[in-house]
Amino acid sequence: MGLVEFATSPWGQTVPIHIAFYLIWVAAIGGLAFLIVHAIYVQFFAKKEEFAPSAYPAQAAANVPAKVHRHTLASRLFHWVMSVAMFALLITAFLPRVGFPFDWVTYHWIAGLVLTASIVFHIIHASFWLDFWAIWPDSIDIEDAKRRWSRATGKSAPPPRKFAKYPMENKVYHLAILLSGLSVTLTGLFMMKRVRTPLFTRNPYIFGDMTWGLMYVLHGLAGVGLIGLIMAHVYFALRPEKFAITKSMVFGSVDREHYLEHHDPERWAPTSK
Amino acid sequence: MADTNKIDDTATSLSRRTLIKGVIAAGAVSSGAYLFRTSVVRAQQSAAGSAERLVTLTVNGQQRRVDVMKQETLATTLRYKLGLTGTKLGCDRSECGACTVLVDDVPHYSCSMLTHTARGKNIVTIEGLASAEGKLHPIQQGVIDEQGFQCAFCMSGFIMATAGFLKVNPNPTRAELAHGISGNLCRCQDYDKILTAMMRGAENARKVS
Amino acid sequence: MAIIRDIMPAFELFQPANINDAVSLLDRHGSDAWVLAGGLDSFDWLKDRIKRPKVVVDLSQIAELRGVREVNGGLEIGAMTTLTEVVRHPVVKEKFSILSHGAESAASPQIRNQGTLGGNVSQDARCWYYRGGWKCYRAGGNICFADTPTAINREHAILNAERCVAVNPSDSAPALIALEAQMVIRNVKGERVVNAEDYFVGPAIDITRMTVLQPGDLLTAIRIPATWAGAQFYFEKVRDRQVWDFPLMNVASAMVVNGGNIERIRIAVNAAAATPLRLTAVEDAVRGKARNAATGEMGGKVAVTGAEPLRYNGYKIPLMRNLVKRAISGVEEAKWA
Amino acid sequence: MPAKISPNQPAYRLLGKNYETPDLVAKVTGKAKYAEDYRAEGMLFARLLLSPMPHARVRSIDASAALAMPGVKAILTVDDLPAPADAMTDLGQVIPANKLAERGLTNEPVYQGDPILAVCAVDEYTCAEAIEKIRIDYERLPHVVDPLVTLRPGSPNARVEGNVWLRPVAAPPKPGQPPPPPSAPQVQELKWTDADFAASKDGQLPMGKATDKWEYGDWEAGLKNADLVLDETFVSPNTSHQCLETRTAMAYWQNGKVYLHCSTQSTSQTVPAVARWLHMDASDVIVISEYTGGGFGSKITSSIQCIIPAVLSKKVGAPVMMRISREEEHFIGKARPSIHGRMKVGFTKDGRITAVDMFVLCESGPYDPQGDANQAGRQLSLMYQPPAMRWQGISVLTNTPPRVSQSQPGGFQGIVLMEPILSKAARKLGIDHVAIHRINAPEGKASLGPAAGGKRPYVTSAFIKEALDIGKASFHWDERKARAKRSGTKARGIGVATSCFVGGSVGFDGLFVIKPDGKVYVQSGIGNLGTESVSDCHRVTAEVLGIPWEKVEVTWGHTGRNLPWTCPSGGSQTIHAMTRAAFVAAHDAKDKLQQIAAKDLGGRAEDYEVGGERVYRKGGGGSMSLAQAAKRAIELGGIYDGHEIPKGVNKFTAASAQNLTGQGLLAIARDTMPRDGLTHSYVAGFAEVEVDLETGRYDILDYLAVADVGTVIHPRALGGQILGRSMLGIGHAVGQKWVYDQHYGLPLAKRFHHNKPPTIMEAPTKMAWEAVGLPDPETPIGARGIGEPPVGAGCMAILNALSDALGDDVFRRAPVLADTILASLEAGRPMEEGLTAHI
Repeated sequence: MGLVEFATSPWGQTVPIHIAFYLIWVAAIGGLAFLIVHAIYVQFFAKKEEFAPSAYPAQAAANVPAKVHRHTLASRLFHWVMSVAMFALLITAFLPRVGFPFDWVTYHWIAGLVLTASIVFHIIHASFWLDFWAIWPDSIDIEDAKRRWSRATGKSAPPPRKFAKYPMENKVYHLAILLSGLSVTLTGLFMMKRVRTPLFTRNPYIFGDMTWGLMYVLHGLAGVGLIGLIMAHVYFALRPEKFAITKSMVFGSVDREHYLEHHDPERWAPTSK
Repeated sequence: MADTNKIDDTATSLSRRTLIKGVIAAGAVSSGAYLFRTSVVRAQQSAAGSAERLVTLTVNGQQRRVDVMKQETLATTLRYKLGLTGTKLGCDRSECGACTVLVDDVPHYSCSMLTHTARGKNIVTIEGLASAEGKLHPIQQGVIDEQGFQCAFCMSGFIMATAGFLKVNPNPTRAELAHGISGNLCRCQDYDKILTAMMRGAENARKVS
Repeated sequence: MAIIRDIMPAFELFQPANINDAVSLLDRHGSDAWVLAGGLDSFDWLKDRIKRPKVVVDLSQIAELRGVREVNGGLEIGAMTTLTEVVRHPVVKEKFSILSHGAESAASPQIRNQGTLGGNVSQDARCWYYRGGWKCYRAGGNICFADTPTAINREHAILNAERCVAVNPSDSAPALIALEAQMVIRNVKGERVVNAEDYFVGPAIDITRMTVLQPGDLLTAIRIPATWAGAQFYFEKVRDRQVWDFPLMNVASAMVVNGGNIERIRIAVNAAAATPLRLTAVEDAVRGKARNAATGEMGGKVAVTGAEPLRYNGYKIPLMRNLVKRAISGVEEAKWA
Repeated sequence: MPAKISPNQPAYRLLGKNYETPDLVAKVTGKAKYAEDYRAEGMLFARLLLSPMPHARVRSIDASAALAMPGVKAILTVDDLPAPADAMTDLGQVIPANKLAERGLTNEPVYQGDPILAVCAVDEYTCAEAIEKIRIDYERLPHVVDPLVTLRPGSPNARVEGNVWLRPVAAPPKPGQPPPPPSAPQVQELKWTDADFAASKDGQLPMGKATDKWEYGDWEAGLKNADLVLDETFVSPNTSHQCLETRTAMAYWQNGKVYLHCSTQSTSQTVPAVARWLHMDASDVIVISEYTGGGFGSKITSSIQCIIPAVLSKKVGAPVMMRISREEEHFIGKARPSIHGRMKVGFTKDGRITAVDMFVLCESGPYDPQGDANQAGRQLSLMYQPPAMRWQGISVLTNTPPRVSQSQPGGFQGIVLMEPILSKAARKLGIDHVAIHRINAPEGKASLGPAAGGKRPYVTSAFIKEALDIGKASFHWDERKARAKRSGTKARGIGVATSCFVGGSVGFDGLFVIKPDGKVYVQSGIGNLGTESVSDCHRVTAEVLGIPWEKVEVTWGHTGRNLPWTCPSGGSQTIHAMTRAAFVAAHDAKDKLQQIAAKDLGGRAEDYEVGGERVYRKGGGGSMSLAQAAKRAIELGGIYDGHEIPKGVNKFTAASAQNLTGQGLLAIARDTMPRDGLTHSYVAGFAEVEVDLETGRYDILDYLAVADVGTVIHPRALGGQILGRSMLGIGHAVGQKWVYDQHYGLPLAKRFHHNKPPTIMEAPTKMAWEAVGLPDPETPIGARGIGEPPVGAGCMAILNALSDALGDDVFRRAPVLADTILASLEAGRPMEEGLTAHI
């Protein structure tokens, strides 16, 4: 059983056409397994998180506002628009494949366009209005990740430092979603040339059979990848210890306590707005 | 002559009578046994409850026992196993009618019927129309009377289709008969003369009965 | 793998003698099984070696699938009843003549002698890309070759196309829809009945199937209620060759006219979309109106609302408009001196 | 209207009368054997592996898995086939082989379906399984399936060598020498300019550089001085021959000879063709083809793939049957080339053509240049007698199946291009359609084509004006014309078209033996493809000898059975060429009978007459029966029983005659009778159609063909030819076509219901034929061939009737189907794509 399904092109050549659809189940089951394993680990095996003391003066902590601003309204709107689009895309993409047929194509490409638009907005917004680099792992993150790993596996290592604005997991997740999201939207945009939309003339011949095949495979792999990623994301969003962050995605800020416990004001200056 | 022992050949096409004699002899010795020898596909295993390999067919009034593959069409069996090459394969896709035979008096494209499906049914081919003494069927006589057909590759199909149609409508108009035999293609496009010959055949048949 | 055609690949053949055996065979073999009715659609797929079922279930020996029975003023037609038997059946001719006309317009005499009503309504699309073995959406691929800038698509859909632009080619289907027929489907779990217009599945819902039949399902009979018995009927098929050709379009209508007004009407066309279309908008628009040319014209215009032509099938719009018009108000016959 | 022969025809005892042909009973009883009906002990089967790509190069073939299968005997590729061979003319001149020609199999497939290899196995099921195990590595090459696309700047070429055919002009003949043979055709690249394409608007064919041209008269002045000039583009379709019998062949070897059972139009002529393909001596090739299921020009000498089972049979040492499926037939079964034509035609106001400027683009497929473009011009110049004309042509290669002549090759397309213009001119000038055809019709020794050697060639005769007059009366043209054209949703129209083509060749041999049983044993090298000329021509033998037909036995269909050198059964040569051969052989017999009678009964040979199965002294006296004369011939030997073979006959005939020596009186002669002019035949077609304006569907209500074919030999067979070939033409009008996907260069229409050959339901409700019956003055029996001209007449009578019903500008290509009519009526202008190929 391969990862990719092949077909014979009109010229008799073997070309990939899409991923093997059992990968949908692989992703879903894999995602689920991860959640279960992670939940058990956290519940029974994980040690209490310990951070290296911050250089941030203690008295300054008093100046930290009760609500530390984390996400602008624009960012939050973007996030929720994107998430709605993403769910719509996953549902329209995969439900018909697993036994719930319905008229999905139009919803799928419209959702795809919404997602694309939101991503374009996000890139521009993040580049010019936000701290663009805040979401990218830096050297400290990598160093701390090594420390955490060592400590978790019982080796001795100094405790990791508190986070900047985004915890390491958050940054890695963003990176993963960025890669899969860009893959799926870029390929998806080209694929819109293959279906009937009011936007442009249908023309599947802008690429050759092989290029298209690879594009479909990439779209599919990124798509099933997103199943797992979204499952993990929802899971973490609902975990009690991360709930503060989830709330911040709704209300825009985190509580002072949460902020002080997890974040290093040296790395993320607190503001109320 | 150089090739006498190699092929069960037709007669030298001298006179009509010697021709018939020669060709009948040729048809009689045709055996398909050697045409389907052991091969990978032949060795297919049969699942329990599936169709038997050996079937009995009633062809032109005779019981014929044949070893048949699952995917074998009636046309193949007739032509290659029973030596009845008067049934022609023009397209093998139920489009041209050259393979038309009567199955329980109804015209069918024998290229598009599994031999297994025809078990127990009464099959008549062009070879079965004339009487045992060689007296032509009225439709065959109609063709002789009108010099119907050009290359005649489609002829046996047309005659069988007409024979079947006349059993339902023995006294058709020209338009009705055309409609009745419209499942047969003639690439010489000799339709006008064919229809005339078939109408003549219908008339001959009415005189006989 | 090099391609070779015109030799059927090997398969296992079952010839069940009754419906129960057939249904349990289909259940046992699931999607490996191929249902063989008259075979005239099937053999193309098999001879082209495009479809390679492991198991073929030949229904030809099942007597209970065959024949026309009168039931409560209507008919129950076994799915394996041949088109010729349908065409010639006196009650069909007398009370439901559009079905007779529709069935008679299909294919050729020999095909009608073998092809079945069940097979005719369940047949696969005839898009030449799809049937040519091109791996399109309908074949499980991810492209419609018939809707590209260079595609030749004069026979394709003008309505309800969704990625795939193939049409349903059945000639009996619109007649059955107009007659409010119901399809009886059996599987090992039991029997279910669906309305004729719901029997067909468009590409938006399932791009690889033409009907609601799933692996394991068997269409056993087609029921025609007494509702439209003896109504005014119209059937017309337009095709390139007057025999052995699929419809460029066909239309069927059943109508009850009272005092010159259309009291009840059902109208359906085929070869306009991937499924036979019941034209409810037209029915609604003309119901209660006088049956005349103006109503016919109006109905025709309603019918083609939303039609989207491809490069080569623009003619289907006037064709559909005119056929629907005729199905409502009839043809103005020529009177040559 | 019953078929009839005009009383013009002189009365004969046998000619012009119906009779039962000797092949008929075998046909009706199913005993007639076509190539696929033969079985040989130990026979193996072969199937072809076809190219999936429109143009590619085979890098490698891995057949190991296939060859390892039990039951697989051999695989044949082009490397196992002989190279293309030069041909030799009767004069001994070498015609160099077209090195790009079809070889049967190939490593550079040039169209989808081009056979790459053949697999031989114990049965076809095994062949199929084996083929699926073969892996071929292809290098895809650029392809093009539209002849106009390949002429655009920067577009792909169908062959690596280029996209158009050129035939280098041969050096002029030296004084006293015969003209040199044609040089081998060559492929070159030719692209038109963007300006050429831009210059043509509104569906008109661009006129870029042509590769070939001829002219006569001052055509420019003719156009300038015309009262009406029409400039029209029309496209004729590519149409597969689609013989009902595919070109299946079976072969085996014995004593160094190959026995080939194949489907061929010609019997004797197939021998040298096969010998050339196999690089063998013709005496080692035996062709068996007693019955052929249609040819229409695609099987004139069978086709080259018939050598595949022959070569395979040699390789495996067993008989090999290669069955050709319908889909394979679509690929290798040949087709008529389409022609895109643009014509400027000038008319005087009374309808006489002043000049024609003709530009034709012929889509020749991937292998051979086709003569259709040139023949279209020549036949047009004959049929409509323009006093001045320029013809320009170009033969373009595309990656579509190979083309070959089809009934009325080129002539058909010429008629198709010209008739709509004539029809339009008649409407514009207010002239009756029959009248405008008559005004421009040829008469007597009418000229055709450009001058050769300072003088334009001319025909033997033409009675098309008489045909038009007969048809006009029989069809009740004027009455129909006066009728209403519209009623309800229907429109009716009437149309007439004239058509012509080559109708005979000369120079072949007759051979028969009068045996001591008093019967005449005729050896016929004519193919039996359904025209019945295989026996019809020999009616002349019986006629001349004055014997009843029942005393004639015809041997045909097997070149091992001593057949004479015979014309190819193609191009409607046969009835002309072989009645002449029969005539000279009968006269040879007559001479010999007279000489024998004189020897035995005294007096001079010329005192004797032959008739009533006897040779008798004129004015009474001694006589002897043919049986007695035959016995005497054997006793006399020498020239009488074939011990001496005359020098003039073809060596093929001589070899056959030697095997017949001593069996009776041997009649043998070559046709060396004079002929002044080129033999052509003519047909006038009349049609009435009824169109449903709401669906675009139309019916042909009535069709009449009036043929000028000289003397009628066998009325029913002639009727079959006239109406059968008319229907072939009607097929071009009402449905036949190819469909190609241009992106992939692959055919979509490979099935009958796609290509739409007409069914019996497309046939006109009423059909009839008549013959003018005036003998051709340049041949003793007066008979000309008829297989070709009905095609153009049938097609264009229908389309002209359609224009009459619907007006101009509804269609501009053939075929015309409901979609074209409906879309154009809806839009009020021609809506189909005029120039795109294969839609």
